[in-house]
Amino acid sequence: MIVDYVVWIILLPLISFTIQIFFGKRLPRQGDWLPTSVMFVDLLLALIVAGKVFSAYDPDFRIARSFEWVVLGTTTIKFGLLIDNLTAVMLFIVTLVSSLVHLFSIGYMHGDPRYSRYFAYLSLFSFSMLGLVSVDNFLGIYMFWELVGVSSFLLIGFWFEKHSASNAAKKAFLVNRVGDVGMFIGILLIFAITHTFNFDEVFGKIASGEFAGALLTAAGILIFCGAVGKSAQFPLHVWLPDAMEGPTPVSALIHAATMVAAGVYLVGRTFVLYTETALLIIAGIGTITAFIAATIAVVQMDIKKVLAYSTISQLGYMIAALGVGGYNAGLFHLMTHAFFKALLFLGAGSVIHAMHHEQDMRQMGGLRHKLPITFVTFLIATMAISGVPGLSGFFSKDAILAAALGKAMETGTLYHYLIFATLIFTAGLTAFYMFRALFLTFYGTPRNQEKYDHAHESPSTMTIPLIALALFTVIGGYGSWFEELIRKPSLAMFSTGAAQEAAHAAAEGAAHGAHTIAMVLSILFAFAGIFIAALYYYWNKYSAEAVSEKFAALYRFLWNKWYFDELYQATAVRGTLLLSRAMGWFDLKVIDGIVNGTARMTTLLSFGSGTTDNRVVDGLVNWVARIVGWFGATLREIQTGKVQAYILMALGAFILLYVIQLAMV
Amino acid sequence: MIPNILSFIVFLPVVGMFIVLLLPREKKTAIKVVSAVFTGLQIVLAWQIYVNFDTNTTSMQFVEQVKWIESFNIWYFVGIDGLSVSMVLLTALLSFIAIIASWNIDKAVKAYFALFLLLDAGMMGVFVALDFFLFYIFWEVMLLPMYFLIGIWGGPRREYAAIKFFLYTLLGSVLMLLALLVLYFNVKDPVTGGHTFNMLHMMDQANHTGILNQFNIRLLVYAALFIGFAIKVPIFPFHTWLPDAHVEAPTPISVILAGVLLKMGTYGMLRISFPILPDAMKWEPFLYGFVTLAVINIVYGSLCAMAQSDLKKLVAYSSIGHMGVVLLGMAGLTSLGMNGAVLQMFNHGIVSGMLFLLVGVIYDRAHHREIDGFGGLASQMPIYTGIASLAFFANLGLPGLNNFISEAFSFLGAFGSEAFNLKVFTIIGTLGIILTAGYMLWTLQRVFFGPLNPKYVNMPEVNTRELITLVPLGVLVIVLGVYPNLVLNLLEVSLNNLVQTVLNAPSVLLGMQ
Amino acid sequence: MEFGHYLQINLASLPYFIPELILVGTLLLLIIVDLVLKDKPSAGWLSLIALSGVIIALIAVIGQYDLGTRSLFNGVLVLDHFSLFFKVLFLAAAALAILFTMASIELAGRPVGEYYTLLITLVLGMFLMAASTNLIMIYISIELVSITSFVLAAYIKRATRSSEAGLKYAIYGAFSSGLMLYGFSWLYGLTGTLDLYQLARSLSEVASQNPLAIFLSVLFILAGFGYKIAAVPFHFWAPDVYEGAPTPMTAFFSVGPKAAGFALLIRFFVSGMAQPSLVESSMWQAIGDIHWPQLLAVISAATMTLGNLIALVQNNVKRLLAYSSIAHAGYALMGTVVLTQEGYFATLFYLVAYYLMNMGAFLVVIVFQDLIGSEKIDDYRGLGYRAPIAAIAMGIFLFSLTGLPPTVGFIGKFYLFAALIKAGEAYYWLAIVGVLNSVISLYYYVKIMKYMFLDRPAEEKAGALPVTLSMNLMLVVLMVPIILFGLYWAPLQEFTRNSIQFFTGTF
Amino acid sequence: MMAVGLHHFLVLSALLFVLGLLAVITKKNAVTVLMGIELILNAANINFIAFSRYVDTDLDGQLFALFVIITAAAAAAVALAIVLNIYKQMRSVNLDEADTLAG
Repeated sequence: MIVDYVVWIILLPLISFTIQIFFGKRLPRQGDWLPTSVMFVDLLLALIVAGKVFSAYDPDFRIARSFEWVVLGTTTIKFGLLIDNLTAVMLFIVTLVSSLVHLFSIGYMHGDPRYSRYFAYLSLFSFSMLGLVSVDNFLGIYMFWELVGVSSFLLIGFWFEKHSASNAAKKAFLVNRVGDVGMFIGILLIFAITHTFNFDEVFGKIASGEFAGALLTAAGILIFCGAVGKSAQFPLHVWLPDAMEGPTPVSALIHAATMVAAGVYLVGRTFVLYTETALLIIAGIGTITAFIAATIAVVQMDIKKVLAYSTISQLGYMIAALGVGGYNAGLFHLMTHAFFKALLFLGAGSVIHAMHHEQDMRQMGGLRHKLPITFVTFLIATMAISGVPGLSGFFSKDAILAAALGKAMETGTLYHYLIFATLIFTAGLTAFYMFRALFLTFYGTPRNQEKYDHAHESPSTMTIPLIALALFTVIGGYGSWFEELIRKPSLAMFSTGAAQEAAHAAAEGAAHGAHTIAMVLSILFAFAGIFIAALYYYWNKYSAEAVSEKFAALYRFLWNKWYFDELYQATAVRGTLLLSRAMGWFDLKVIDGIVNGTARMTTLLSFGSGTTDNRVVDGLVNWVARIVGWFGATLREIQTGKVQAYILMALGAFILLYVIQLAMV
Repeated sequence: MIPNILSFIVFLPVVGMFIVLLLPREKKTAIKVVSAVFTGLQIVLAWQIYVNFDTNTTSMQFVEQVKWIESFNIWYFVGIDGLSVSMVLLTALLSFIAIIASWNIDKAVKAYFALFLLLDAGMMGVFVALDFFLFYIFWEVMLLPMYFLIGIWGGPRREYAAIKFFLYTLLGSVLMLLALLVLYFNVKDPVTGGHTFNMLHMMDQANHTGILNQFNIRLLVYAALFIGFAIKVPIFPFHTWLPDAHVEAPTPISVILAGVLLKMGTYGMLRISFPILPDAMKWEPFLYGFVTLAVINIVYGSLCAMAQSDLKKLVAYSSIGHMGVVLLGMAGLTSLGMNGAVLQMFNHGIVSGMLFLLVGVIYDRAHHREIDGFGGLASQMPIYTGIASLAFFANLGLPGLNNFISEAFSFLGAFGSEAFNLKVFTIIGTLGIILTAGYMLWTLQRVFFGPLNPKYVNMPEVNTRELITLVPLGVLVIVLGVYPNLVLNLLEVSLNNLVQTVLNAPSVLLGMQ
Repeated sequence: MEFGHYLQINLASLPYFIPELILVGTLLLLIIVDLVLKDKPSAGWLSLIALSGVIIALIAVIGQYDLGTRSLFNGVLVLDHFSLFFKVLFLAAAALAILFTMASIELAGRPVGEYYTLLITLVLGMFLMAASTNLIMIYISIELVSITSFVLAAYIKRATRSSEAGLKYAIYGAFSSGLMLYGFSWLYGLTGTLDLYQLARSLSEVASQNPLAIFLSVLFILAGFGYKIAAVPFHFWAPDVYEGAPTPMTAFFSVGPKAAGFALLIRFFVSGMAQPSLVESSMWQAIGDIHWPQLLAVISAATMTLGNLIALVQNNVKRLLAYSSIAHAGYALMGTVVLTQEGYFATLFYLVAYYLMNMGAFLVVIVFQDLIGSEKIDDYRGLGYRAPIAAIAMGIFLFSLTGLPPTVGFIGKFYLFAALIKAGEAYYWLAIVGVLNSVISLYYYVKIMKYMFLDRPAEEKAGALPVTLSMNLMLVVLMVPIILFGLYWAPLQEFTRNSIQFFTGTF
Repeated sequence: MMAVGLHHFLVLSALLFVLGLLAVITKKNAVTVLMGIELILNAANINFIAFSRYVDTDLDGQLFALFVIITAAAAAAVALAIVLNIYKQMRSVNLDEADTLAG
């Protein structure tokens, strides 16, 4: 029953994609209503599913259903759905944000030449994302994983006429592929050991101890590689800022709320896979990401870039949370972040729309009068992300910090304290740069009067989603249902023996003790951040320019995003291209050269002279053919036409044959 | 069910060839129609075979066996199992599509189609022959038409490419001839006690006599066969004929080359080398050498592809990479890997065929294939771009499209091999996944994205004939991506049997070295 | 023994000598008719007489198949299936040579009476070569063939290249037979006999004492045989003579005397220098410590390699085919080194295949020579479009020469390699040399194809060439069996297998 | 006085053979070369007759020698005819000049 609903939730967007891609242009209004309404139906279905799942109010609620997809000899590959509380939440988040983005896009994308295609791609994405959160096995998640990647590729490069857009699309896909290959190798490893892809079966093998030790750690880290790519974690985070080349609603949906969170979901879904060592690495990566991205966000001038780096930073929080064992906190933050970050992006979209596709905050200012709804909702979201108490972001971020502190207190290692310290400092940074963006955009005096004059509030298709999301941003953090229902999976759940209840309680309990300290510190840092932002950008007490000039080196370093792109360009990209060119050259000149020839034998003979080095290397491969030809030409020379020479040579050969015979005897 | 269906499917094109030869040279359309009809009939027969194929047996089906040359015990012996049936279907499909794609051939039409039909017969014959001698005849018969098809109707450097192809492949096949003779003289026919070319008898290790019981001889024979097949696959460093041949060949011939001919190398290994000389195949220096070459194929082929500026050459090198995956899948001797490898052979046939057709479409319009010479075609030719993207994404292994599943199975099979430790090789091989994505997307971007090149503002969209060739392949790309069982069901039983046979073959001979 | 007894034996042998007598009759008739019809246009009649003589002889030869194996004329000649096989081959080659001559314009307008007389004499000499079992007879038959060949090569008196070919042929030939003769004299001295069978018996006694001396005489003798089959290092005359001689004669030289040389070589070594193997009935082994099979193997490898390598760089089709024919002698030699029934069978089979395809290839050269007046490979450009039937026929001949299925040339090579492989690992190297040579040869054969089909004719000479019906007919007649035997060669195989029955008895 | 034995004949024949060989290789005049070949043939003839006298009991060797003399005459006749023909065309019997066919 629930399964059937989920099947339809997944399939409906696929159907609408198929119709839209082939017939979209011929449908009335280019078919925008079809994917949009399908998404709202999906939202409804997701709500029903959530209702049914949550009404059981069982943390261990689990429906798994699969069929045999491929049977090859002793290998059976099953494919199926796994629905538990986490899936229900994810389905809800995805359908909610997706449907609102669809609605928003009707206004935002109005008049685009490829309007119908846009909606088709959105549907494809929705299908993939919904599939991703529902499948029950590694291979399946990998497949949907790639599919969301390709929809992201298509949408980032939607305005492919712009070089920057198509570059960004390519970059996104390729950087993701790097992570995905790691994940793929992880899957290979898991399958080689457990002979199954199914989550529960794999976890069962872990629980029974069949799959353990270094290999398990390796598998965990490799699978995590996928998350590093998709959730834009250090060092693969570079694609996400560029991905802002896509239409802003897409950024909201894919590159803020849902797809990028897939990595977090993946880690959550496969949490049992990670050994303590693996978790240490995960926590470290998450923390580093959170910090680096926040520092970069501080100096960005493009409103979407600020949001992009903020997204990376927040994703780092989630990953770090999972790494320190704050399972519940990380996923909770995933949900709240989806609401407020989607809201921020859509708000930014509304601003950009109003400013005629101006994204530079230096051209904005004072927009709160022109865009009241956008302003208010944006403010709410900014407060949420900054951790202002009472809003959803506060609760989830607080939980993460508490988990980190709890872990640090539990283990007592410097490493974990460092993580906590970094995270709490980053929280302050977050508040600072978000309010900086808010002040720059909506306060002060208009810095570009002409654009300001033309700006006006967006149509209702765009403001309604803003309001809806703002609502969720406010209320999303209340109630303890999330904490109770999304519980850290324990190995006990998957062991075939009697379930050992409440094994997971210990870690969560430790977090509780740290809660108060974390909360106080978090509020302190948040307000400090807001206050400093206000000093610089609201009250204009100090000049940001002055500071940036004073710390020019640091500023440049941050402005250039820690030079990651340059580093990769110089190493990985340049290196691969060089290698490929070298190989291509090698293939053409050396390997191929043995077989055929252009240069003459003389080149071979003058090898020592060095003057013809190039041509010699050029012909390395051509030698076989050339030598054969050379022999032919040389042997031909002995056919002088003089019959006595023939006789002499025959006699010579004759004697040679006899000498050979003598030698043989 | 048509009796002697395999003979029909092999010799139907020959009949077609004679009809074409009898038609007057000026009746170009009639010649084309006849060719299309005969290859179309071949598809009908292939469909019959598909429908009537028993997927539950490991034995050969549709067998026909007629004595041919008594004294040398040569038989006209044909039959198919799961391995060959997939190739037969692929050949029938691609032949028909290639004929349609040949519609705009205007030079020496009669000769072109006659040669093409002969080539078709040769290809079919290779996949159904169960007598090694017969196999060899068909194998060689393909060379000749291929030489002319590239050499007469090809691009500017066609003569060079054609002779290169010819010499290379002949070199491989003469070595195979020697191996074949060694086998013949050292395998006894269980019925008569004489020598035999019967592949099925050869596969039964109990029939091996004489020097074939010496391990070094077995290695020698295996090596000779390997080179013969490796050139066809092609495996590094025997691959250099391929870029030239592909680039110079006319579009339909490139389709056939990449789609069918390359598969013959791996088919030969699976049909002949592996089951007949399993212990040589499993001999570690050979096996690890084999896998090393497979990985080199993947990485090297992909890197070379990335370096190309000619679109067709890029696709050609991409084939080298993808065939590397097939080899990797085969090497692990797992049913997953083996099925993945053969499915990959089938899938690669479809995708590479599609890619070559796509290259042909713009080449026909722009008369060049420089990747950087296009740009922004997406806004001018949306349908073409859509189909091209489908093919490109299939080629880079996007889930939901056919190549993904076969590549994944190949990697899984190799990685999970229990007979050998191929983990490191597989991991290096997965680099190919990134590289392929790299060059495919880069190409996609350079050809289709960005502002439209003003030279091509009037570039016409794909026409109906081109769609007829592209759409069936595109549909298969999606259908097999979602439901690979359509092909896997055919393969499975036979291939599992093959894996078991090779795995369980005694390795006692290893000691005799 | 008295004279009468010998006469009796000789007279009794005559009924078994009918084909030879028919040839003698034909050549006498030719001389007479030539004299009678002097100064009248007589070419047609003479050709007809020569052709009918050959055909009648052929019928007579075929009739001899039932006569069984016997020794003739006091043991200087034998009648066995082995010799009959070659006689059929010679007559078939001669018939084609006559037809080629009739169709070609190269020899048109010249007195053909002597020409045919010489040709028939040549055939007679080859008959004797194939049947000799005595060193004297071997020498005489070789000389008979050689001397007539010299004249035929130099037949076009006014053409320098024809005369030059004749001169070189004569000097090289006389020199080679001198060496051979010197070898014969030593062999005679070492064994005290001139009869091949007694030679074998005697050799088994003296071989161990004087292996090097015997080997030296074998080498000398090989100079004579090698010169006939144009094997390296005794091949030097061949390209020049082949190129210089009238093309129909070149076609004939490259097949007829070469086959005769093989007949002689096989009979000499099998009957005179080998004995049946004790291990297996279908095998022989070399007598004593004389490594002549190894020697033949080296010569075989060298011959095909050198022939192919030089052919690679030729631009004259006739000369190219000359080198190719050297290479083919090397292939055919492969069958003789393993000393097995299969080996000799393969050589014989290959000679038949070679006869068909080489004659065919030369016929095309004749056709084009007549029509475009050139043998240069450059001038073959686009001929595939100007004379499609001839060009396609050429294609088939050349592919058959390369050894690609489905042609009889492939089957021939297949049997050769099969013989080597069956004989064991010791000969694998030769098989590998052989297959690599096939690959090399492909290059130059295909080069001709390339010029004919891949290149377009130059604008000014794009018109269709008027190939005569008779030429086309002959091409088809040669082309069809090449394909047919390539697909179903069982009859040819039976015929050949039946011919490996040597006269092995003594008298 | 030393008795004349087989080996004397053999040495004589070997000398003749070598002389013939040298003539064939070094002389430029076609006629001289043909004469060299005759020397080789006669070297063989001496062998035959000597062996016939000292080794074999019957006359086979002498018979052979007779045949050789006859065929050698024929061969020489034909060769000289060709030389004559060449002389007519080239006004020379120098073998080195007859090299248009080469390569």
